[in-house]
Amino acid sequence: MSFIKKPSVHHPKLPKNKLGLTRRDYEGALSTLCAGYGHDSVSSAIIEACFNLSIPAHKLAKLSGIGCSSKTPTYFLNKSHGFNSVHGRMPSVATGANLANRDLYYLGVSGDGDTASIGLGQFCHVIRRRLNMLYIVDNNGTYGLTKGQFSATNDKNSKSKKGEDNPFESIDLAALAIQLGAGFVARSFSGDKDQLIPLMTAALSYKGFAFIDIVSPCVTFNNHTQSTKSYEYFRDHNEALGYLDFIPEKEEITIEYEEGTSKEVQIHDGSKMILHKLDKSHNPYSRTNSLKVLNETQEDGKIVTGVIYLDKNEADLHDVINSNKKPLNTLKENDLCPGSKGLEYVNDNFR
Amino acid sequence: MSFIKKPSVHHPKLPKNKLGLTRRDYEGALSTLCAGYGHDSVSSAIIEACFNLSIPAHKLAKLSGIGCSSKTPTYFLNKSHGFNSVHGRMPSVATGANLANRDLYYLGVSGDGDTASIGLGQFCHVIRRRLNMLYIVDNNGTYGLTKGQFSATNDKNSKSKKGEDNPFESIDLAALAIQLGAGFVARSFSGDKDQLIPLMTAALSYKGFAFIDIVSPCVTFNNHTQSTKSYEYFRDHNEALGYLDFIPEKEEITIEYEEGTSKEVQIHDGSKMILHKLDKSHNPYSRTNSLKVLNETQEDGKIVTGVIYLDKNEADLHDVINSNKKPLNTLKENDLCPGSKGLEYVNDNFR
Amino acid sequence: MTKVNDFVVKFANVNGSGSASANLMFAKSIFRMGIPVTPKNIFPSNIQGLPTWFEVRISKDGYAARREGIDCFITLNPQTYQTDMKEILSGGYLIYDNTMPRNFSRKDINYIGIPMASICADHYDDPRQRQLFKNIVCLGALAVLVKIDLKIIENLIKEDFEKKPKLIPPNIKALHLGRDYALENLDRNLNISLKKIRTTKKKILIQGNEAAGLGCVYGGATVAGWYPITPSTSLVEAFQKYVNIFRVNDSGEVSAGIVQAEDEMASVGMAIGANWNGARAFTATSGPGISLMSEFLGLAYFAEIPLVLFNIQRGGPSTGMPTRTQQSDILSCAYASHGDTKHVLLFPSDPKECFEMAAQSFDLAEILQTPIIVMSDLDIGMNDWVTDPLHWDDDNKFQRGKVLKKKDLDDLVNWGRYLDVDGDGIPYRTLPGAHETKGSYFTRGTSHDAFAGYTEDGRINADNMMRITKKFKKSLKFLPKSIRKKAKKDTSVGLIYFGSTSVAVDEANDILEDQGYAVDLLRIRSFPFGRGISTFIDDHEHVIVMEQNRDAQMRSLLINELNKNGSNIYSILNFDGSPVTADFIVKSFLDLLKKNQFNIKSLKKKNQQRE
Amino acid sequence: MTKVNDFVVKFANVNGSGSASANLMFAKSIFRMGIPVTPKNIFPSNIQGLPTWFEVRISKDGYAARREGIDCFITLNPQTYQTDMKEILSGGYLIYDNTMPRNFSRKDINYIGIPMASICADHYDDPRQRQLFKNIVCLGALAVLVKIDLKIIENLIKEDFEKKPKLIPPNIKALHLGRDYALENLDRNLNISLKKIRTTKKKILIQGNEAAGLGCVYGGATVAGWYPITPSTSLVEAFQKYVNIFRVNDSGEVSAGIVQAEDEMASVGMAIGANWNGARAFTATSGPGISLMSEFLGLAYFAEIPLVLFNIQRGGPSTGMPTRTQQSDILSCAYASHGDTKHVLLFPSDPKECFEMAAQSFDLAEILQTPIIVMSDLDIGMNDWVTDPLHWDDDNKFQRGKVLKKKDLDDLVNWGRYLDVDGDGIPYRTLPGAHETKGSYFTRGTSHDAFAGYTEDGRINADNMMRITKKFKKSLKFLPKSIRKKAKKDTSVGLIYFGSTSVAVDEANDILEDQGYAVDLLRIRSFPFGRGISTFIDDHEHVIVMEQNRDAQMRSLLINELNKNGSNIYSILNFDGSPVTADFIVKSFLDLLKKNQFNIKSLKKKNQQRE
Ligand SMILES: Cc1ncc(C[n+]2csc(CCOP(=O)(O)OP(=O)(O)O)c2C)c(N)n1
Ligand SMILES: Cc1ncc(C[n+]2csc(CCOP(=O)(O)OP(=O)(O)O)c2C)c(N)n1
Ligand code: SF4
Ligand code: SF4
Ligand SMILES: [Mg+2]
Ligand SMILES: [Mg+2]
Repeated sequence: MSFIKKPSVHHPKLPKNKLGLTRRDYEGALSTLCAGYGHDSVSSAIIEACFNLSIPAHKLAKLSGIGCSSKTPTYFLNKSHGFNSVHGRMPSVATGANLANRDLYYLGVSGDGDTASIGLGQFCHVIRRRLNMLYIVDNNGTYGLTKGQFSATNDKNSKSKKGEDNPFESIDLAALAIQLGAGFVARSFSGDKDQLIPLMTAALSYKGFAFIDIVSPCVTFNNHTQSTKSYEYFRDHNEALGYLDFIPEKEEITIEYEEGTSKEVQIHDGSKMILHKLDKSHNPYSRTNSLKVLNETQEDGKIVTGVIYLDKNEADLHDVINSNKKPLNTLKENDLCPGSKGLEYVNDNFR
Repeated sequence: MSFIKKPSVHHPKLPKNKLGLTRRDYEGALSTLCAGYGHDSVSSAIIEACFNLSIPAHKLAKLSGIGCSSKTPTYFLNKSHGFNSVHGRMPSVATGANLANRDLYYLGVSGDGDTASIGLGQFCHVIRRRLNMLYIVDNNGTYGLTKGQFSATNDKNSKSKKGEDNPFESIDLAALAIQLGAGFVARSFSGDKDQLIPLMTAALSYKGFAFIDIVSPCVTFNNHTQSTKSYEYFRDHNEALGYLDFIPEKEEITIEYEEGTSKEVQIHDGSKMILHKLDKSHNPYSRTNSLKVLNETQEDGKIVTGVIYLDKNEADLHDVINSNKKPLNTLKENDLCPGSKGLEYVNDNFR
Repeated sequence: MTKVNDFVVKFANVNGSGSASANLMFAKSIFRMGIPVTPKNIFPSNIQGLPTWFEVRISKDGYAARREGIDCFITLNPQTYQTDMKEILSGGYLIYDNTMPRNFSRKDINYIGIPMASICADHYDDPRQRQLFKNIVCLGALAVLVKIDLKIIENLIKEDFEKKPKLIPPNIKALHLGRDYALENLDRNLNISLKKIRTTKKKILIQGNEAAGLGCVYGGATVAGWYPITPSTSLVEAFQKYVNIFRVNDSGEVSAGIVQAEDEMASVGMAIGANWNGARAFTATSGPGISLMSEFLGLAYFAEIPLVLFNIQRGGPSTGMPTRTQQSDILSCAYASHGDTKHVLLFPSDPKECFEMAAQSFDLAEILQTPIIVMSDLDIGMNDWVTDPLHWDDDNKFQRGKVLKKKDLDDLVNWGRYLDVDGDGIPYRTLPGAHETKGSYFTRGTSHDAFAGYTEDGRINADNMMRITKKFKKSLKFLPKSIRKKAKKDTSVGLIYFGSTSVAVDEANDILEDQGYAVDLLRIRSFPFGRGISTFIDDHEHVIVMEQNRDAQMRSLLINELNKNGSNIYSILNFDGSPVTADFIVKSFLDLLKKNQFNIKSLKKKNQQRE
Repeated sequence: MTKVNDFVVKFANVNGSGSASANLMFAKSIFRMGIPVTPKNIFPSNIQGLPTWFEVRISKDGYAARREGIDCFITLNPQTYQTDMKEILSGGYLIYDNTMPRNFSRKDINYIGIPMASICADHYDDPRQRQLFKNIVCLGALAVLVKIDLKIIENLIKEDFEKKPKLIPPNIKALHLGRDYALENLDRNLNISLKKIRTTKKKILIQGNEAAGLGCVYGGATVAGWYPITPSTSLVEAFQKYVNIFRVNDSGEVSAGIVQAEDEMASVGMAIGANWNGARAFTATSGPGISLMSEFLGLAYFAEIPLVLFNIQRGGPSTGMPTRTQQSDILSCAYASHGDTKHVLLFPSDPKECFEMAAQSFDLAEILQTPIIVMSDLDIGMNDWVTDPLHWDDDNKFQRGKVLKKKDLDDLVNWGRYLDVDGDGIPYRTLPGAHETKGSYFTRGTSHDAFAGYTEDGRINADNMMRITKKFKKSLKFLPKSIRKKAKKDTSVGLIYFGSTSVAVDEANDILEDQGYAVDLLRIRSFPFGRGISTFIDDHEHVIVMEQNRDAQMRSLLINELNKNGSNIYSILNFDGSPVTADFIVKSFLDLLKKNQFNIKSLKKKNQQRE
């Protein structure tokens, strides 16, 4: 368990945004996730972005599926309505919510199991529909809440907590999103606040479907091949028992690196990944190019971060179906019900 | 209704394959699909390919979901077991069947509604698992059996039978298949026997997941914008009624064209599409290149046909899970049940 | 003796051959002659080339159920005429296209040949037109034979093709060709005939799905997520149609969001998301969709989100008989989803009630904060029924239930999303965006306390579950009551029914009454069951439940939920996919009587007379 | 007075802190002392940092249900100790880590402080080791206090870490640290204590999912499609484990195909596909998965494909209480899927029966050609139970049902997949690849005739549906029979129960008997219900059904399916997610007695004595 610290009295000198709110007004409840799990940074980035954009918290709805990641909306934006739906089906709930009220911000948080397995169909179709929302995946390559099975985004040939190889092709959600017509597609690392905050800010401002794939290693179930000495004892302990009994507290991994550079990150279990931050030389406006960059860096064993694809033509589902500019949930009886007069017309048609 | 003609007596002079069987031995029941629908050619191509490969019909299992296209397995290979499962879930049934008996051929036939909407999740995941099967989609851009709604493969901005625009991004199943790791990915046109037969033959011989996206215009519900004079009257008739009442019999569209050339095909409703047949200059062995070709030709308004991607490393789910070379469904009691002896060991472990 | 305004005509065709519109015109023209008519469209689960039938019952007395025994069978499908023929009543008519010779075996019926194909061949060049107009030629001849006012049909043609006027003359020409052939060549002294009356003068002829789709517009639905499936598709199409008529503003913007989803889970998810966010939203489906929606139904039940779901039932289980009718999802809807769940069901019995219940369901969903499942079926949904005109009381106001607005929240101190403040088990909800600082909460399918907080304390969760039970019980006062019809004399036998079987039960009851049997009737209109139903069962020594499924699902639900003794609750079951007939009910009733030796005190007239 | 071998110890911890293995060692060491023990692991639906409890009932008489009232509570979680404390019996013990001061309010209990943290701080450097070994230190001290043979724990440590021997010394060191502290500092005269007996000598201590997974190996399952969900995951993991032990050939190939699917629809689809193709296949899931599988269940039912499905029930509805136990999917499983469907259910009551029924279910599925749903729950599935050792009769042969082989087909003339040849409603099936020219057919979820051909003839379909009903009725002879236990004297009261409540019922019955009440017992082991159950209900004036759900689902099913009068069938319901206790049953029984004024003829000893 970890939490974003929250002193009980408001500090009068805290900086305020245009709405006169402080960051504190965007906070959430105590987290019940594992200490050291990157979601704290992700949550802070969300808080920061909303604060920066002066989004009134009650004008944002946060939705999620089921999983550790899907619990995170409890840990930010206390004053927003939240909806922890069913496993993998957040996109359809978000679609309905958005249809009902086009004037709110919609923020969906999901996991890689939630999105890439049971929810893959809904994920692909919400993209196609250009729903105006920001969809975040806390991508940890595993099923955290059900204790460490492989997810479909797990790298081929990486090992699970039981030391088995993952034999299957990994699903690249960012590539999928681009392929299926998402308007804004980015990738980042949970501990990279410097990158996350501007990404979130841009994505929340985007009209249409925005997707951020956030690499967020699971501190508990990422027990990869090579490990640093310090953890060995505890992994051995758990391995001997055949189940996870002891989860030592870990520090969250935070990183900083420049655009255009690569950075090797060592994960809690000792394994490593190389992140590469895109810079201005990347042209994010061509689908073909963006897909190419994704595929090629992947072949190089690197993970690109940054805005990978951007469709300048912002448009969303409401434009497509040409719905009333007024939120549908505000329409009143006389906007909606044609009354007895309407029935005269109808009845006549059936005579 | 249409059918592959079937005289009641066997002609003694019919050519025979290695098994001593004639094409007739690979036929199926009378079709109950619309006259002129391209499935006849697809069925004939399947028959031809199985005949050529001398596949014993009973060693092939044909599986499908729900839809017009999913009915077609009834119309070929009478001597094969068939399984018309539930809407969109054929891939999982095929996976189970294949796990049970690795020694059969598995042929799945699906529709674009079946595969790209309700079944999209299963489609993506069966690809990841490299199931050894040939998966065919009769891609007509519409929901035939439920009378003409848009499917997710329908081109953006094309019109439905009611004249509405399709507002959503179209899903390119071939691109998706390549992206997710299919081993053999091809596209063809239902009426192009010359191309279909070798494609089917190669795909059936491929070990791993093979996919053929077959553009098969629906003769009944493809009522696109521009129409040829001859059909106008009947469309008007149906349009006036607000529902489809009269479906005149149509001729199946068959085409022939050379590798490396493009061909404009006029669909029953008068609309046109341009097919482009890949030739030897295409390198199908690189994922990135194949995706690029797909995306670029699409931007040109063309549909590429032929083998788009081929992974020379043939491997399937059984290799991955290292299952017994003997089909699991042939294993006997003493292969499977450890008996009282085994229990002694187990009981001891729980004392 | 001639049957005037009281007979059954049936058409056998091949689907996609243009027969549907011609057949419908036949039915509609009779309706316009003021005569009650009940058409049933029996179509295959395929698009072209398979057998399809169209059955039209004409009943001056207004009996709207199917009736077996065909008076006049127009057999235009060579695949089926040999078996079709068997359905014709002795002395009845078989009308066929005698362009090609045919073999008929029955001697007790009359054959009327009309050379439809050759007439068309003579007058049209295009082979497709030849095919299409056969149906109209046939209609013209038939009109002469059974004495339909041809003007009415001509008007129908003009109306149908109003927007494509060039189609009018050729159709009328075909109609006249048929008429002329009949006038010149056929014996017109049939023992069936039509005569104008005024019975249907004020009525309308409408399909249930059309009415339900319209009801959604009246009920204020603004969001629909849906996935195509027979026989529910036309409900959403109707909603779309009326939205386009009634809900487009001057800028061309539409006051509704209708999305064809990728599957049924997504459609119900959308409807739930929209309702959660304060729009009235629904979805419509049939059998397989119900199964797929059941996970989400449990969420809506437990998180207490309003939802309207139309189940246009078809033949199950599995893909089953997609184009046939059944009432076989009673249990799977009442108890949909794992865990302890129960859902409110409404049972419309005709298109008019589809309209009314559709509109009402949105009030109920918001008042009760739970899914409302409207249990229609293919028979009501996709067949045309004669009903009273639809009616709307302009004083009706949407009842949006307990939703806290900004100013309510301003004043509120200790709000809890799942607190039972009023003692009716119904808590107060808030909508996203309502208030800057108050009323936000986390909606979840996991166990929660009265303040919507996650809890693993099983007792708190159990309390919450008990409150939901209470809400369910209290829902009775909002639901449509059952309708009881007393027999003319006292009786120990009661018959319970619901939905599309109602018309057959009414007719069967008349027949039984004529034969001297007295039966009290009760029509169920909603679940949970009210006290009226319980009393009805208690009041009768023998209770029969009529339903269209194999497993007597409604009977089960009654016994279960009302704690009744099943030993005197009998079933009449029809589950072959065809709407039940009055004759079947009468026969089954008499069989039950014989087999179970009902204590027929005051049941049979004769007995009473003896007393 | 000292309670010897008869008390309850409970641990309160934080999950992920290493307590689970130490606590389990505590329970297991008692088991090895020959004393019946029942541990219950009460864990949160989260990974680290939330409260978790471990309850251990020690009962020389072998009572294996939970018992409320804690004799000794080891409260190591500062978040919960204030409420935990309330559960301690007067005169009981609270053991805590007194490294930091704590406030205790109760005066009627004993406090035992052990400075676990400071002991660890003194002996270990790594903060994580300090944390981890607190649990072992505690165990060492506790062992001294309740008199566990320390050798046994040492052996357990050695076994646990057999493959990581370097972990053994530090663990043993911690154990000794605790022991030494207790010996030196604590008053060891507790009123609870353990003494070696031989009651569990031949027994085993095992979890239901472990046993069921093994049962699948014994039942010959070769294919499993599954999707992770608590509390079913460990069943498939056990299957995997035993496959790796028993089914790997010399080339390293595995005789099983286990695939983690993308969701529950895919998992059940895989199991269906494999069964269709002649492999024995299963899937395992819990609540939400059941809802998602219901469409496919209808297909398997209607197309008559064997299938084994384990439902390890948890708290519903919706996501509900994922780590708590319930028996609340009875109706949703019995009637899973739209349309007329009914499924065969098995109700194991302990891990041994999980093993047996798992193995048997594959025979049943193939004999009956239908889904078999094994209704276990979290309590059986994920807790360790003392049972008799597992037993296998080597004469057992797989019963594969009516499958036609090549040579059968050679001789066959008029085979129809759905023909009822033998009059038992069970048709003959064929497998793909069996024969070059004969026996192929099209499996479908659409309406079909006896030859598997598609038909839209509703009567043919109805006939087929009736045959399935017949098959379902005939299935009785293959299913495990209910078990009846007569009271020592005649009585008018019968108690029906099933599954994990059995141990609590047995105990409650002993208590009631002691108090002079006679109750006949009947344990249901399968659905459809056999005649034995029906007779039992008829034989008793008052019948009580004990179950762990809100809506009395089993009672409903009984009334429904056996056509019983519900007015004398009562319920005892426990649905707070904790396994029911005998005390709760006794109390509820006496309440029922009072409220309903059971005709207590021959029920209470006193009455009888008066006669
Ligand atoms: C229908 C259904 N199936 C299975 C589960 C069990 N379940 C809970 S969370 C989860 C996976 C979570 O993985 P992911 O989405 O990656 O989230 P993480 O915990 O890794 O953040 C599963 C399978 C469920 N709740 N519902
Ligand atoms: C669960 C479920 N939902 C909906 C349907 C209705 N349905 C039958 S076929 C079909 C779509 C078929 O489209 P496609 O797969 O493209 O096949 P086509 O008819 O175009 O060949 C639908 C929605 C169904 N059978 N099952
Ligand atoms: S188990 Fe993994 S994913 Fe779940 S909260 Fe812990 S670190 Fe995060
Ligand atoms: S409706 Fe379209 S897809 Fe269906 S059979 Fe006819 S032509 Fe083919
Ligand atoms: Mg994850
Ligand atoms: Mg299609």
